[in-house]
Amino acid sequence: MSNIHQKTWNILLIVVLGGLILGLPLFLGKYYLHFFIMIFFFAFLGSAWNILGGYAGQFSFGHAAFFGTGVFTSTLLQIHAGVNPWIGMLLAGIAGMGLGLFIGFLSFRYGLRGPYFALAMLALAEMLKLIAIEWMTSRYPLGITIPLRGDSLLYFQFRDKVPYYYISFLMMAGALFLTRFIEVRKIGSYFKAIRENESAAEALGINVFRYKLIAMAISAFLTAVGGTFYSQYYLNIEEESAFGAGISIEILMGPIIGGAGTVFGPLLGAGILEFLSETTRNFLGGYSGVHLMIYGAVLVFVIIFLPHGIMGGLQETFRKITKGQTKT
Amino acid sequence: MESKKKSRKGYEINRRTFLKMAGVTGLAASPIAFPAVLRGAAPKEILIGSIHPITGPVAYDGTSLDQAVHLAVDQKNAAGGIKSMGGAKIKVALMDSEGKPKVGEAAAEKLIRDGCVALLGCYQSPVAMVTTAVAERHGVPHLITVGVADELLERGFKYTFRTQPDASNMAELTCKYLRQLSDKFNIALKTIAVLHISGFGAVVNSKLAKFASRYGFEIIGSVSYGIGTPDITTEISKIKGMNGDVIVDVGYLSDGILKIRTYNDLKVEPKGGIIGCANGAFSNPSMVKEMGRLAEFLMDGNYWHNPRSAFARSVIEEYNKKYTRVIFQSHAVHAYNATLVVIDALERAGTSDPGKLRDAIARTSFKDHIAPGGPIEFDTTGQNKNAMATLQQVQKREIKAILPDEFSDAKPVFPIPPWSAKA
Amino acid sequence: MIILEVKEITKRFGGLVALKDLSFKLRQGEILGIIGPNGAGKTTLFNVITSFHRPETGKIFFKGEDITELRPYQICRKGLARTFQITQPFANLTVLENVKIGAYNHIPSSREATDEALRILEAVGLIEKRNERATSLSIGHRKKLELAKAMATRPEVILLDEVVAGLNSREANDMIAYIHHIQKQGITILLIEHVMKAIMSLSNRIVVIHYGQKISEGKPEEVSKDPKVIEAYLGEEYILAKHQRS
Amino acid sequence: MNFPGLPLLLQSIVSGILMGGVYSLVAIGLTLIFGVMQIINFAHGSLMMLGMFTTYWLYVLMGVDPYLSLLFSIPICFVLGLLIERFLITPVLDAPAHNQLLLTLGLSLFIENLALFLWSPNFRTLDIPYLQTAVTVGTVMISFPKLVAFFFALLLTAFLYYFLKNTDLGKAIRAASMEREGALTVGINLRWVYCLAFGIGTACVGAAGTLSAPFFYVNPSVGGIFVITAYVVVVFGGMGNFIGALVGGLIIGVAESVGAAFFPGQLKKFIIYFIFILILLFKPEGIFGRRSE
Amino acid sequence: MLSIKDLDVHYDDVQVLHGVTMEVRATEIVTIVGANGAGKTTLLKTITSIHRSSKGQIWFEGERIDHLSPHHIVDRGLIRIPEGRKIFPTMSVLENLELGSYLPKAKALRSESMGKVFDLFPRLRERTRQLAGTLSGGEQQMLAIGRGLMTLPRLLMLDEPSLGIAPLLVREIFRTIREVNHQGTTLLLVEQNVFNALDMAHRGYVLENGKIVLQGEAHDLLGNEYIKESYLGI
Repeated sequence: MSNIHQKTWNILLIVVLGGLILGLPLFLGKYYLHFFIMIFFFAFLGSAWNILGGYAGQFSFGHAAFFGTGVFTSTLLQIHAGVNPWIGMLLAGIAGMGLGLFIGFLSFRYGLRGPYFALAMLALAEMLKLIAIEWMTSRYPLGITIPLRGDSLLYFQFRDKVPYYYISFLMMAGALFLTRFIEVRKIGSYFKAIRENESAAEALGINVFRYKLIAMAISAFLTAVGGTFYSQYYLNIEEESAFGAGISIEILMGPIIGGAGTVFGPLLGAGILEFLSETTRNFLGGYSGVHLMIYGAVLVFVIIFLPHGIMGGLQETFRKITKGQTKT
Repeated sequence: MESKKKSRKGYEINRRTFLKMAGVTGLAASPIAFPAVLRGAAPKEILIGSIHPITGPVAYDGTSLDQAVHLAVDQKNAAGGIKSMGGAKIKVALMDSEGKPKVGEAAAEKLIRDGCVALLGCYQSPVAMVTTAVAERHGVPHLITVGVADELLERGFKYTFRTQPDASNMAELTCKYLRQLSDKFNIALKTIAVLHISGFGAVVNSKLAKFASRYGFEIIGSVSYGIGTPDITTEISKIKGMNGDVIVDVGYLSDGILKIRTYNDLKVEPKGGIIGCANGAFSNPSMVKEMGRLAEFLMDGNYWHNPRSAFARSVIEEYNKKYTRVIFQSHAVHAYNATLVVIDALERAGTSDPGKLRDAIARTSFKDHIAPGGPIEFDTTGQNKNAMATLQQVQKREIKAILPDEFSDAKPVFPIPPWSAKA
Repeated sequence: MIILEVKEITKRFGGLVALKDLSFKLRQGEILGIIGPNGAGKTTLFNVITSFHRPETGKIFFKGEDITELRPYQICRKGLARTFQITQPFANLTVLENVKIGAYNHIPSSREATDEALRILEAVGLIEKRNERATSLSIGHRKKLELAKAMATRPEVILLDEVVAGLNSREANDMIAYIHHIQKQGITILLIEHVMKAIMSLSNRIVVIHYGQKISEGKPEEVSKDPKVIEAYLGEEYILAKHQRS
Repeated sequence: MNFPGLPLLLQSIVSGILMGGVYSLVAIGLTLIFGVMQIINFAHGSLMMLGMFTTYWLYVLMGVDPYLSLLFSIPICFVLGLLIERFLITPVLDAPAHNQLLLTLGLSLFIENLALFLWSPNFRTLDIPYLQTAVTVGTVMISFPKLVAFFFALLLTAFLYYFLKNTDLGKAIRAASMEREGALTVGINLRWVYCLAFGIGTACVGAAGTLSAPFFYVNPSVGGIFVITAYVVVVFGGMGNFIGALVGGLIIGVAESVGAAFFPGQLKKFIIYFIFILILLFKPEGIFGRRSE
Repeated sequence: MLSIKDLDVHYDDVQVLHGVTMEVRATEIVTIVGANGAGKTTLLKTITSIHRSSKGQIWFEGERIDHLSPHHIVDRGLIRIPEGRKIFPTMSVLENLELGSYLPKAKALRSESMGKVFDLFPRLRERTRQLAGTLSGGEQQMLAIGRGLMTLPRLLMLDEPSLGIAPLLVREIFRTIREVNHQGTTLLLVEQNVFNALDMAHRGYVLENGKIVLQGEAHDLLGNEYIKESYLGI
């Protein structure tokens, strides 16, 4: 099989898929647009989590801390200092990264691992939520509203969903690309080495502490950037959907279900979860609680039967098939 | 129906013209037209959406609101549907918001896509912030069933309306009624201590601070607590220690249950009593049912139905006959009223075109509702000008309105008897 | 020239003294074998040299520089690599990726690291397995992988912890040949080994430790005749039995 | 921040201790499960809710006194725990920790919403006059149902302590939590021990539910209120440490309650999380734990 | 008494034992020697059902046992004293021993067995209240053996009992092991200390890379050139 041939196919595939995705808004109603925006958005956040949790193996149960930091940073800068939300987005990322480096420094310096690290992150997000609640009680008891400016690319506000669709798609594509970029390079190999075996990594000359911090910084930066997108999409923020444990869970669920430590796992997971939650809600939402029962049950079964996520399951099957072939 | 279908299609196309792409029209219309055709095949039916949290910690309130929407619609359908539209029946499509803005947005989009001509929701203001924005974008009227945030109506939205009295109204009238009680029973009341939950409680607290002095009160302190706090003894000890003449209490049903028990345990008995303001527990029949003796004589300045209205009483009776899952509570009054407003507007507009429906709602002057006060009329922001809070008191295991006189069905018992005297 | 010096190292675990005042020197280019009965402190010694454990007293010098306080990765960067007795592969990564991680120590580019890793895999005889996951390797292959990873970091000194034990005789012979090959490249080797044949034939010198203390040092043939060593190694009973029999 | 007077301080300490008893009871079940199986059980709160509902329905439908219903809620939750362990946890025992965590999360979502579907979202209470009494000592009020809960918590902890310390089965559980292989070599059936530990852990939280029902409300989503605090307690006392959970519960209860005397609103919880993170960072084995090499 | 036929064991994709066939007769001391990683511990774990075999059979006293659960194996009297002792560190010496007689049959004879154990290891009697984790390595090994004896073993399998123990204590432990054997318990001993083990045993097997490469009477093996060369370098 010639390489050139393969390349042509790849390019063709990308063109077709890209064209399909870029053209999709022409065919979709707003509901489906929202549905896809949520998939892209959570795939983006999932990818951000994936770099730290899936590749570097540091299971964060409190990514809402970074997300909420992003949500609040750009919004408050916009409202109180008139900072443009696009610049705010960058600053939000930096703020998230700063927080990530801070908590990462403490956690990794004192060797928090596994469930302990997960719980520390959970507590961090909860602490930030409480601070937000207390701070907002006297100023914005029911949330902060970003002033409307109509359709404006400059102000990152659109009356229609189509621009959000493209922005979220670009963000996701960027995150997936970044993940792939990292995966095949030294830094990605180092992350995986740390995930698999810290002392062996250290013995091979990897500054484990430093690389964990790098993973944390990238992950926190992206997650906080996602926070700004969230603010600008809803134009209204409050503490629960910024710092709540629900957001932390939603962020990590995609990569876990889809396959942590794989490039497309977060996208696959986000797609499946959004689809599942929308369909169960649409068909069973009228019966109080039934849709979440089913959602919970599906989650339980996926974890029992696909412990490495869907991508992991696919890879395993693929491996078995190819192995079977080489044997015969 | 026919006209509606066309206009919906036309609307979608207009929204997309900015794409400046020829030939898009047919493509864009087809997936949207498909369900519309299906709807067309069904008998005349007007769809309205109900977005409420029917799962999670506030599922109780969400369910009571949704039931009220259903009740109003069922009654109208039983009475022959929308007469001006040839007896068209209305159908309520319920979507769970799970209390999340993200889910609320999806719900609103889906309901509008499915052809809902009006939305009703959402209880939690952050969710309503999002759903009203969706409705505004699509040009579909959105009635707020319950949602206290001022911001909901401060964004210049044309399609958002609220029948419920706002936080200012409830806070001001609570102060006013307190002053009236003080004068009538000749008990000097000067100082107020406020115990409030964060979030909406903080809003009410700030409004109380604004209006207290107008009625001769001084706020000597406030204590706040968080949602889902497992124990509230220290907070209540704190407020007790402030020795105010009156304790004004703001919160939800769940924390209210804990507070009432703790007030009793600590024998908190200020001379002007413990008075709720916009309190989700104090004028809630469910609380009365659950707390029994301890509920007796509790007061609350809150929205409530008009006890003098036979219609209101019959609605409640029917509600409780029909729904045993969650019984009638004050929230349901405004969910019911909001639905009536939509029905009335449909009747007057004679069309389900959302734009025309919106104009009809804006021109509402609706007398046959179940709340106290004058006819429902909206100001330019969409707020019901004539909404008003009343003062309720639990008397003999029933919630009675006691002030103002013209909307009351009992005399106030004041000063509030001590906890030990409750039977 | 002395490339590595272990000077008066003492290491305790709770009440247990794992290493006591241990000193020895490693000369450039040699293979120094460390032997001693199970639990003598050999692996602890490696952990102390590579800073996985901090000694209570004593110092480690590498090329004259005090490296006692450095972190393990810094020691590796200085050119001191190690293998683990219980092999520590990156389980879910392929063999090639495992070795590449070592190669990244001095090669930043992925492509060049791949080339380097493939070269080393070829040399240790794992090239066929390059795309298999490390968990699917047999114990013999795991030992080779362990060595390949360490070699990929381009060390000046390499610490080998029982790389021959557990191999079958053909594999063991290959491994011994490869260790000689490493020495020929100018790399100094510190070797812990259980398989006596291997250590006797490989080592230029041998240090014997017992209960954390050095009890003998010298050429293999000298050491194997040292009564203290025989006693420690074979146990008193054996000596006694031998006496009785003879 | 404002400084409270002495009566307020005393009151907050006492009510903190009482509440702490309940936290301990919730945490003991959690710490047992974690200690033996190294599983973070996020379904713990919803199991507590089931305990509360057991008590509630027994009272409403059959007039069983809430404290008497311990005789039912404990075995019901115990059996439920056994079943959950056997059919849901066993398959993921060797899976990565985060999978176990998400599994219990899915389970809790299922249980909570099943309860919502079956029993509606009403906030229910046990309206029994003797539960509405309080004892006053000086200026300090002691709520009767909380006092009972506190003593039951002590009693159950003592009972469990005795069970684990002095019975063969209890020792087997401890042995399995310390040294799995050692336990296997003396003939301890690990699968059964895991089942049992999960069952006992669930029974504990069921008892906590029953004991909380008299002073709390009963609602499908009520479990979440206690369970995060219970996590703090578990980490505080050292994961797997019984006495740590008891004392940790009391300390956290007091910290929260006294915190409320000093700080407004939600900041009392902030203090708890702050302590939590400090413990995780500097003493992850818990305040009573020994650092192991 | 114990016979193993053509046993294969895999860890994930890796085969650890290849067609191991061996037997232990009543009242014997049999030893398995071999280097680290040769598969000795895996063999013992497979016998006690902690690992499952992928092929082959294990028979104990006329019963096929390779499908039983670990606690059933213990109940049959087939006891393993694991490498690294695996005592319960935060329990007292007494509690450790009590747990040895956890199963009903052993429990019935608890105090009797306890007396025997204390006679064998007087040091343990002095330390009944002490936490096991605070004992010295040798004492811990004694405790592990004592705990194993509490289970009323018919066949006792010891995995590296001399590992990391002071020589004086090693001697004591080996003396005790002999005594246990004299009292009628069959022993299967896994050791790296080849000469000690062969010196004590009746028969021996040499395990290399998961295969039995050599077997025979212990004294014959002791004189075997291959063993001398591979394991001693003399």
